[in-house]
Amino acid sequence: MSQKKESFLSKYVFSTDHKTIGKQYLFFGMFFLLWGGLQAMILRWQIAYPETTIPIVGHLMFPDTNGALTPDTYNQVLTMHGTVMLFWAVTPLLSGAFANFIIPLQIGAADMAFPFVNMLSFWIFFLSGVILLLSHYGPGGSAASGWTAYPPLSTPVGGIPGWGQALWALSLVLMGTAVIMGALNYITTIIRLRAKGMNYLRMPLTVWGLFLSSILNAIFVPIIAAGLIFLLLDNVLGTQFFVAGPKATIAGGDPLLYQHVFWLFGHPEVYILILPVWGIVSDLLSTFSRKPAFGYHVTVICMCIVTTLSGLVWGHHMYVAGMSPLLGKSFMFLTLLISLPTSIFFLNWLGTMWRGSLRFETPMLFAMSVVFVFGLGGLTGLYMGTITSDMYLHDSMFLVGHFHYTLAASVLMSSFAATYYWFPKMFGRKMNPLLGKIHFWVTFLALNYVFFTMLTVGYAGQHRRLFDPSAYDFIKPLMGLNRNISTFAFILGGVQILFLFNFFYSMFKGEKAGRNPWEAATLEWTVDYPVPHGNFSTPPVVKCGPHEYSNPKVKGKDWASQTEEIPA
Amino acid sequence: MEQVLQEDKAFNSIPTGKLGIWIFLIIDGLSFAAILIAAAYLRMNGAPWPHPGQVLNVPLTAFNTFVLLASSYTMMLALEHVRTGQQKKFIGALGWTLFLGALFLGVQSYEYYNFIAGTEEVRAHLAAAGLAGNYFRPGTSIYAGCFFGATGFHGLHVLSGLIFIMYVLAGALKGKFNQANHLRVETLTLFWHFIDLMWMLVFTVVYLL
Amino acid sequence: MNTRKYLHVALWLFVLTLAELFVFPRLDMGGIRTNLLLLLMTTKALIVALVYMNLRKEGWALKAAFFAPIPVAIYFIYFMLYDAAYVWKS
Amino acid sequence: MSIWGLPFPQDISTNGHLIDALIQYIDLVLVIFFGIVVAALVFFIIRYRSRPGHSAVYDKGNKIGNVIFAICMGLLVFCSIDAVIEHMSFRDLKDVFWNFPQGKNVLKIEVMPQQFAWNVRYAGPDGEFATADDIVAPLSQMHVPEGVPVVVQLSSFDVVHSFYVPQIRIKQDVIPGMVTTTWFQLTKTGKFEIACSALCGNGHYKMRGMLTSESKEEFDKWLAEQATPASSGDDIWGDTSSGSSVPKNWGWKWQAKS
Ligand code: HEA
Ligand code: HEA
Ligand code: CUA
Ligand SMILES: [Cu+2]
Repeated sequence: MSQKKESFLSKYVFSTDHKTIGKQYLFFGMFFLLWGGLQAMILRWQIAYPETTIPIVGHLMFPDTNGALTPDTYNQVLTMHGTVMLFWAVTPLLSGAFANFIIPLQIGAADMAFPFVNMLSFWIFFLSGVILLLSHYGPGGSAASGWTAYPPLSTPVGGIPGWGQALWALSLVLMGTAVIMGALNYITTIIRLRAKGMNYLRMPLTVWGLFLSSILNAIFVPIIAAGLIFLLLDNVLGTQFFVAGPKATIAGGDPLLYQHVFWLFGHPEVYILILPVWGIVSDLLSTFSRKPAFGYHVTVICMCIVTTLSGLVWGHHMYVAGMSPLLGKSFMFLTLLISLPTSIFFLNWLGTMWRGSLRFETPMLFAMSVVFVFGLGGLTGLYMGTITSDMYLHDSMFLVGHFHYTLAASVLMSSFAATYYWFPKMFGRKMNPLLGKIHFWVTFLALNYVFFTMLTVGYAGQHRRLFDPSAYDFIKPLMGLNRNISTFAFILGGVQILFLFNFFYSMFKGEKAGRNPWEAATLEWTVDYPVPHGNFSTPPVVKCGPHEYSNPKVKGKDWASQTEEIPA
Repeated sequence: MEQVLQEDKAFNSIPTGKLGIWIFLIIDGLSFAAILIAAAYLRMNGAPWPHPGQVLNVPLTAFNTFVLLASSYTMMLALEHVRTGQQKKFIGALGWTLFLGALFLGVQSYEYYNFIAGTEEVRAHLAAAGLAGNYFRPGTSIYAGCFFGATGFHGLHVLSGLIFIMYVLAGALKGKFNQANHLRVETLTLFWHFIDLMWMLVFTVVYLL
Repeated sequence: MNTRKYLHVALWLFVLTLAELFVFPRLDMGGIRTNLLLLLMTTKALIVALVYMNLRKEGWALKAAFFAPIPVAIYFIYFMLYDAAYVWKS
Repeated sequence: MSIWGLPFPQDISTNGHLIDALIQYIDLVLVIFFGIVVAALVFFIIRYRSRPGHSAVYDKGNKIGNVIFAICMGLLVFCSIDAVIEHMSFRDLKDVFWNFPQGKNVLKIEVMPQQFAWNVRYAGPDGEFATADDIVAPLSQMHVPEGVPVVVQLSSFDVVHSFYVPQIRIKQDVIPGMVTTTWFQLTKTGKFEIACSALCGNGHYKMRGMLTSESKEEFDKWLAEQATPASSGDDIWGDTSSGSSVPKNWGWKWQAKS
């Protein structure tokens, strides 16, 4: 590596070092997580205390209406919460921050295959985020047709004025471009830049998860990009690809086409988010149980099967959109088929902990909680996957509960786990364990109350995206529970401030961590902080699998790094 | 750090740059596929769809197709010449490719102009096809939307291809590429052929079918 | 000599395009016309991919990655059209 | 009560119990399997916590026995959950939900939601829709007789809506440009809410309709009191693009198909 003197700009802003880019993504994602979280709080406030002034932020954000929400601002906040959380919070965290930071380190590469593209990818992502934020201030406010943006509501025919929807589509297309560039980089890097000895079946499961999720990104993001370009044309050039019915002025458009295209992407998208989670959790469980990941090969195969199946089941979001019987049945079959590989590797998670020696460090607590919440979230997927029960539960709060258990619980908890786990490698210090544990317990309990009760009210019939649920008589008895959800949601939101405090406090004042604070076996723990541009001073040669814990042949310690030879 | 790499049989140890562009092309191809499939779907779904020859200028575009095919050939020559170290011929072939690509884009813009401005000829065609209106713009019909969507997306690719050629040409004039070192040229070749390939799909689906 | 080969390929592509243009006005051929055009299109595309882009010399995994999306696309369009045929358009 | 803490809403249809039964079956297997998961977690936390004198067993779990066990568990999940619910669902769809009743005593209704109300239309004496003697109910009012199968065809005027009556356990999306169909038969009389469950704009949250279930006599009496649209000739809602409200003349020829 050339030791050119680097200016501030090229070192911290337009850096091509994957670790710096990873950190940039981390802060970017955290900012949007906060933003999305704040929006969740606003939504919950409105649901609990309809049309009253929102404390603290109300007057700042909604000055025209005395700090209260109105139906149109509610829809805007709702749309932005979904969009921001999925595409600007969780995506940059998982396929941005952790993918960038971890992949080259764990496979023993000096950097990404295309460092420049990597840098470009971040800044395009950044630009898209800025456009999205600015859309709040454009005429008519931000988009307001849900994160799914079903036309014709999301076209000029839908009656929502302003630029919001067009900017929404534009920023998503840009975000898609950035994600594609990232995926391209990760795939090439993993295929071509693995260190000697690191064959595919010695890669840590995190890398597997990120690899598969990048493949899904590469296949399905271009498709939604095409769909969104059409939606954009509908909004700005007056085409009507997705408009039909009496309001259409051009014959031949079809709203269902959009739904097909959206879900063809939308379903893989949720697996794009969960696959890295599965990998991270598998690795963490193994590390902190001091035991090899149970059934590594089977887990890999199951993840591959899920990846394949995920592209074939999009129709389960459209069961009640007038689907033909044959199609409905095939989608139902394929959807339920996914639970087979999922439950097999779920069992492997339990197998990893079985007869282990469990160390309850903060990352482990979060990882174990993912086992809990993903079990519940995945099993509630079965209610949605069956057509007849979906007739009742479609677009209900039960569905909202399902996907918050899988997304907001599983994905978020594992992002926390990953942050606590890799923090020492990123900043050279450990995060405070006591604050971490308090953060964990409050988050875990509040989160379960919030999302479980969403399932409850959904079961009792409440449907989603309601500005004021008490407009319906059959929801009035549920308003008490809705208020409780909100209370716990505020606790949940509040305790994240503790996390933020811990994060920034530990960055400067935390306990200094050594090279390998968790006694983990994968390659990133063989280099000292700060990891230089170029990562490894001598090219690593991999001699064993990623989870050599408690191997009786290794004497003196209960782990062996991947660069160590296991004695015969 | 000089990396010691794990060998990879499945991909023939392809250079990263080439693998990268291939993956990019596959991704890009999926976007094209999505647009074309959407157009096919809308058409079979009953959107009014005149027989292409009635509105679009097929002879002109056929000429354009030949132009693009020829440019693919000159691009291939450029790669061959740089491989055998014939700098002059290499630069010449690259120049030809640039010219042909620009010609293609020019003709395409001419056609766009006619449609959007609604010249006499276009009006006559529209009337003959039984379509209302004096011009042919994206918002005129689903058919027009699909036409502009598909060809516009392709046109953007040609434009970026031209920029890429100019970039490589500038390097070539400085003598950056030689027998041993021409991965950039190879990537460019792949990208340009891909544009040609996609045009074959767009031409058939939009103009001929 | 490689340049020779590429010239041949270019000529073939010209010929195939001419064939397409020849079939194009033959509306009387109906479904055959459509299929013929699609066939010619696929042939041309394959020639470009395999010869010009030199896919035939690449590793099997790349070939697989290139061709795998095609059945998926067919699956997709089949399902969508099946559904479209089912619903009643007003 | 249910495992989720609240019961279903009251069931007023002949078919709702099928859906309830399916959901309750999933509830049951969820309790069992999730119970196993939680029990295992708790057991592991206590039994295998790291402590002096305890160490992990080196077990990669890739012995053939482990693999077979995992696959068996997967199959067990598949057979006890997926196969069963799939079977139940297929059966109910084939026998009931996709098996639209036909014949003389079936009541046919056409519904065209708009932002943010429900337009309801009955065929009138001639039994044909899109004719001059159609009967149009007051905005957002739907009356149906108890004990009579009702087939509803829906098509939207503007954006996607969704027809939802919690007490019947049915949701059916309503999409502009195409017609979707659903059916039910009520067992109780009373007034129930029709909800719109697909986001359709600012008024989505109060896009309420009223479903009145009454005896056949009362229903006939009510129907006779309703006005017919003053229409003549072609009644298909074709050329309404510029208008923002639904014209009096809407409706389509009944789709006999499904
Ligand atoms: C990361 C996110 C994520 C994940 C992983 C999943 C996983 C699954 N989802 Fe979910 N889903 C969403 C996010 C996710 N979903 C979102 C965001 C939506 C809504 C979008 C919107 O409309 O806004 C949605 C909507 C949604 C629908 C549409 C509902 C509707 O609109 O009406 C359906 C329908 O089939 C569905 C099904 C499933 C299924 C079957 C799984 C399966 O993959 C689950 C498989 C898992 C298991 C089966 C559990 C594991 C097994 C066990 C715990 C048992 C093992 C025990 C032992 C072996 C002892 N989901
Ligand atoms: C990864 C995705 C993700 C995540 C993490 C979340 C997190 C949360 N979501 Fe979200 N949600 C979605 C994805 C997500 N959601 C999607 C896709 C939709 C559908 C949108 C649509 O219908 O189109 C949705 C919809 C949705 C609704 C439905 C609204 C409706 O249908 O009417 C609700 C209602 O309660 C809700 C609540 C919450 C809460 C309380 C959290 C909590 O977990 C949030 C916890 C907070 C943080 C993690 C950040 C920390 C915040 C702070 C530090 C600020 C503190 C400020 C104060 C306390 C004032 N969400
Ligand atoms: Cu109509 Cu929601
Ligand atoms: Cu899904």
